[in-house]
Amino acid sequence: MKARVTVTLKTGVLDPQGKAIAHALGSLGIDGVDGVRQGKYIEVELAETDPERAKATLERICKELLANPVIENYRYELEGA
Amino acid sequence: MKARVTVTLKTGVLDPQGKAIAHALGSLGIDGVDGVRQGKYIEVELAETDPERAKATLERICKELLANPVIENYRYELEGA
Amino acid sequence: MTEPTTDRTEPTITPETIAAHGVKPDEYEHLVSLLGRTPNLTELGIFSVMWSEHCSYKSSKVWLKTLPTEGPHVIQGPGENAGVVDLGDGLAAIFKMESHNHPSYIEPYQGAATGVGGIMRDIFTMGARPVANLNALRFGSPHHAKTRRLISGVVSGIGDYGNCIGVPTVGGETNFDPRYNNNILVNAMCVGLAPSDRIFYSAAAGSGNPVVYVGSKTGRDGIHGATMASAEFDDQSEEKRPTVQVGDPFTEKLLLEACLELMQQDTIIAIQDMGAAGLTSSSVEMASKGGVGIRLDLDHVPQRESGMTAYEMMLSESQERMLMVLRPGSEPQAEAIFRKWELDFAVIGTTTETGRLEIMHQGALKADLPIPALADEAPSYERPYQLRKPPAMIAPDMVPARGSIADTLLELMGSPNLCSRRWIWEQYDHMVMGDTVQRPGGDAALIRIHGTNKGLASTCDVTPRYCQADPFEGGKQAIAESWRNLTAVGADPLAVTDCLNFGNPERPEIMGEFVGCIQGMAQACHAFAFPVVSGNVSLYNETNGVAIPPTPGIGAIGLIADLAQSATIALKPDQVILKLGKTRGHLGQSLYQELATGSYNGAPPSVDLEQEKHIGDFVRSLIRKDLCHTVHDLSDGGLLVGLAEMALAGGTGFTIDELKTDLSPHAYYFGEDQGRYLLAVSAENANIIDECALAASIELTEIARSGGDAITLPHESPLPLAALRSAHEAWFPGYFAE
Amino acid sequence: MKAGVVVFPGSNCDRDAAVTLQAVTGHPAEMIWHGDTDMPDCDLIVVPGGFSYGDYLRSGAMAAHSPICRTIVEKAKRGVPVLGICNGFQILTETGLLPGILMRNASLRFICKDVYIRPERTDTIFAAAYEAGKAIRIPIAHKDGNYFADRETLDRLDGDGLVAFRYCTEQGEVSDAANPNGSQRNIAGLYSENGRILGMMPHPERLADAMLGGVDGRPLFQSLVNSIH
Ligand SMILES: Nc1ncnc2c1ncn2[C@@H]1O[C@H](COP(=O)(O)OP(=O)(O)O)[C@@H](O)[C@H]1O
Ligand SMILES: [Mg+2]
Repeated sequence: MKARVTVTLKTGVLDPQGKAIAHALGSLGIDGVDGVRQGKYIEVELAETDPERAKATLERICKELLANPVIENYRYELEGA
Repeated sequence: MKARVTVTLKTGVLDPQGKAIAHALGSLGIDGVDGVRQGKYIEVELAETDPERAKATLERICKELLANPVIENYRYELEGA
Repeated sequence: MTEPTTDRTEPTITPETIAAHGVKPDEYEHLVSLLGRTPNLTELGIFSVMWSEHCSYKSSKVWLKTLPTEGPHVIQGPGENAGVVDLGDGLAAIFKMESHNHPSYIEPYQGAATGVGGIMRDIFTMGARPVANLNALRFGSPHHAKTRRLISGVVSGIGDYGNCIGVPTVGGETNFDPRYNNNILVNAMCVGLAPSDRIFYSAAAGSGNPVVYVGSKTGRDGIHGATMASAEFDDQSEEKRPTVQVGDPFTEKLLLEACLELMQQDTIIAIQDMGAAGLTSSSVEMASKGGVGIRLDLDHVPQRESGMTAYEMMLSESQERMLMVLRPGSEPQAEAIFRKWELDFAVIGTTTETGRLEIMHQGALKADLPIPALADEAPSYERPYQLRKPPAMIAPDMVPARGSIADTLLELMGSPNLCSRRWIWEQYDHMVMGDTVQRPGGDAALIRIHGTNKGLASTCDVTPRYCQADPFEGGKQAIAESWRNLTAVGADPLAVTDCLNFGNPERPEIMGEFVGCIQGMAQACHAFAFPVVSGNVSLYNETNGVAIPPTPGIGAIGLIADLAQSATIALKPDQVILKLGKTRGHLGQSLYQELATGSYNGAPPSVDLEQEKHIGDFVRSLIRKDLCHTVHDLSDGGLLVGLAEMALAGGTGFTIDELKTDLSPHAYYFGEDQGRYLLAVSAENANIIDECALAASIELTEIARSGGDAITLPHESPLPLAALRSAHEAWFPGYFAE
Repeated sequence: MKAGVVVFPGSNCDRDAAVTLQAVTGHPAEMIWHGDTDMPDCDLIVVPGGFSYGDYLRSGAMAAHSPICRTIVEKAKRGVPVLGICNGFQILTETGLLPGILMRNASLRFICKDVYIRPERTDTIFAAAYEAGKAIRIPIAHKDGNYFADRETLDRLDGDGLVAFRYCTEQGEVSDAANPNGSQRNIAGLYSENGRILGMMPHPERLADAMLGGVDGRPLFQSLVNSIH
């Protein structure tokens, strides 16, 4: 099963990357952008076919590695689940 | 309007980050991961309320700044569009 | 016509396929006659890369041969992965410079990063631990729409790769010129150190020896767009395959450590990194140099993607890979090392007695080619060339004076071509490895040879606008400036690597630029006994018929026997500033001329090689005798710019009481006459040096005294160093804040 | 004092650390391979700078999950002094031995230059040889040195005196202008609660040799030698 994980910064955590993108948009002459936040997107291909077990694995993966709970949240979706 | 942009490496392009994540999962004792690909996830808050015009702006943002079409693909969704 | 004996199931070759591979019709005919039959597509692909300009040097070979390449300390000249020179005490320096221009224009971050990765592999493939990286960068006009993104991408690509590996990036050069708008240049240089009795070469030997693949897996990276034109190869994929590779510095770091660990043992017969044209050029070069054949079974190649064809595997430019020929029986111990570093290791073939390259894939013979036809018998051209008539000299007074000298200095020091490069080199870890004695900002970078008190100096130089005006003088000047920069820190210049960037060699005027530069370089190298031991040629740097200025980038290294006897550019208080060498006020092609008139005109300054050597040797002898530890050579911007750079580096101002010259002030201050140095010394040493100079018939003038926190010139209000510093430091940060 | 330097795939200041340790302690440091779970007995564990596992995903994240880190955490909990420099600091936060996280520099760029930091305490095994309140000059070289923790944590760090170093001016003044990477409260280094673990972004091992332009990093190692023997 394929899982799509999105890791985003918690609200309140400063996002220098997002800020830089917003700034660069300004110098590209693109106006009307009120805010930009950057996160990570990770696709994980799991051998598991059972959605429940796949979810359990994903939780572990996200908690232990993909997201740092000090600053980040995560969410994921399982393809076809 | 809020837009969610995902930038991914084109198929076939080496993804050192994904490779390293997959490797780390192995040493975490998480088996059954067949592959990992990492991309970027960007939320853009647009002042624009017209979906068509918002789309046009997003296309520009993606093409000119967020993704390098030589190695990356992008896709986006507009909230409420 | 005989049919191929190899796999016939491959697509047929049409004139279009041939053209798409960049093989000219007469080259194809030649190929067929060498083979005695037509090639199949895989074979054509292999030929096309081996006979490409990049691998075969077909336009430049005849001229490169005219460069001096020998010297008593040269262990290995051109022809190997990198040049090797003896440093004494059982150590050798291995170094080379290479271009990654086109990829860096298309994808600045990855293009530049993989350029750094590639040049480092050239160095450690020979057994050296890389100890210093340098980079020479040419960008278009700062006003060009693309320039900002190109610079930031290139600089972070170079930084991230070198920083991650942990090799300090200690120097380089950066220029702007609108003629690079559509063809930026990214030239990367790497210097490594190896025990002089444990250098590894690429010549394979013997028959039946295992051919081993290590490093990253092979993917469809960088298989050239044009070569993918044949529809048969394009059907499964809707995306056009990217021609730019992604670098993986972490894997390169592992590869570096694993290779150096294996090199402690006696198991490697030959080793060659997979650079451009990956498996093809590495296997052909090893076989060709050793006069043996190679048989590869591609089924054993570690692959990142499924369904790769022989064609794709042979042409893939995936990074961070190496090919080795090992002593039979040593595979298990070698494999253990690569496994320890978590890298792929596979025996993919053997050496043979056939003298042929035989490629097996899925049970079929996909290619069967005579090695000499791919290498030694590749085309070589004596392209027609037209030498440029050098422009006339411009008398100093033909260039207008422009008001206040101090204001002009301020403007020059804050201009893109002379401002501080701190914004760049602070993005490079220039201290890792714990031996950086002189950080960026001086004349040459200086590192300590680990565990000793010896120093290794390195520099990158060329002044493209001089080469454009007069290729011969420009070529000479590039060598002279690198020699001068090494001298200025107190080093004995040892040897040169080059990276020759030019336009389309099929145009006689471009070929003329190439020939002119080479002739100038050769003459200067002879004069200094300064051999060229490695290098790289990058041609076709042009867009819509507009070529870059001729840019023969020179990288050079030198040795300091005792680091106590070295010099920096930093001015200290209460010193007497001496100028060595003749000032004629040469303003043709100068930065001042451009500022004053808006263009570069006339002849560039010429280098009197005999004088240059004489003065340089003299400066070095003073440093050796502890008479002088503050030295700066004069180049871009001339005398006053040189003085200002010393003042900023040392945080100490200076005063010029009167001009000891008949020249008009602007010519005196900003002329770019060659062969000059500034020395700052105690009053006592100034007297000694004065006598020595007299004895050596060297023109020496006491021009200024250091001290205070301003630059004080006759008839000018003092220019505070703080104002100068902010102008000098502001340009890059300001440009990127916009 | 016997020091061990941990070598991860991608560490690159391991040799620099070993050279300085040898120069100060007079004994060669033990190099500890990440794949080995049992570690020789050391009086000090140094987690050096570099790019463990390429710093892919997040700096230090992958290394923190390697087997050797379990051993480091165990030893640290038993009171063995641990010094994490640069990537080592990032790894220590990822293992949870130190709170917070090192985010991308505010400028988004890698920064290699000398900065000034102020030892906030000199009554520790790491800083005893420094002069209280006096700024030291020290190199930084990182892309992810922007210290972040939530306000509660920051207040606790301040309250418990766990901030080891803050970025400051040459005169020792802590200010925004002296903050090279956006770190909260100018934090450049942190102690664990028991004061036996120090994580810091600047590189003391890089400025411990006069030939390289300064020796302000040396007292840190001298302090350790003095207190550990
Ligand atoms: N791209 C770069 N990377 C690193 N250092 C650079 C780069 N460009 C310039 N520098 C450094 O800036 C200083 C000034 O460069 P340059 O003006 O070209 O020196 P010179 O005229 O003495 O050859 C040198 O120390 C050089 O190494
Ligand atoms: Mg110079």
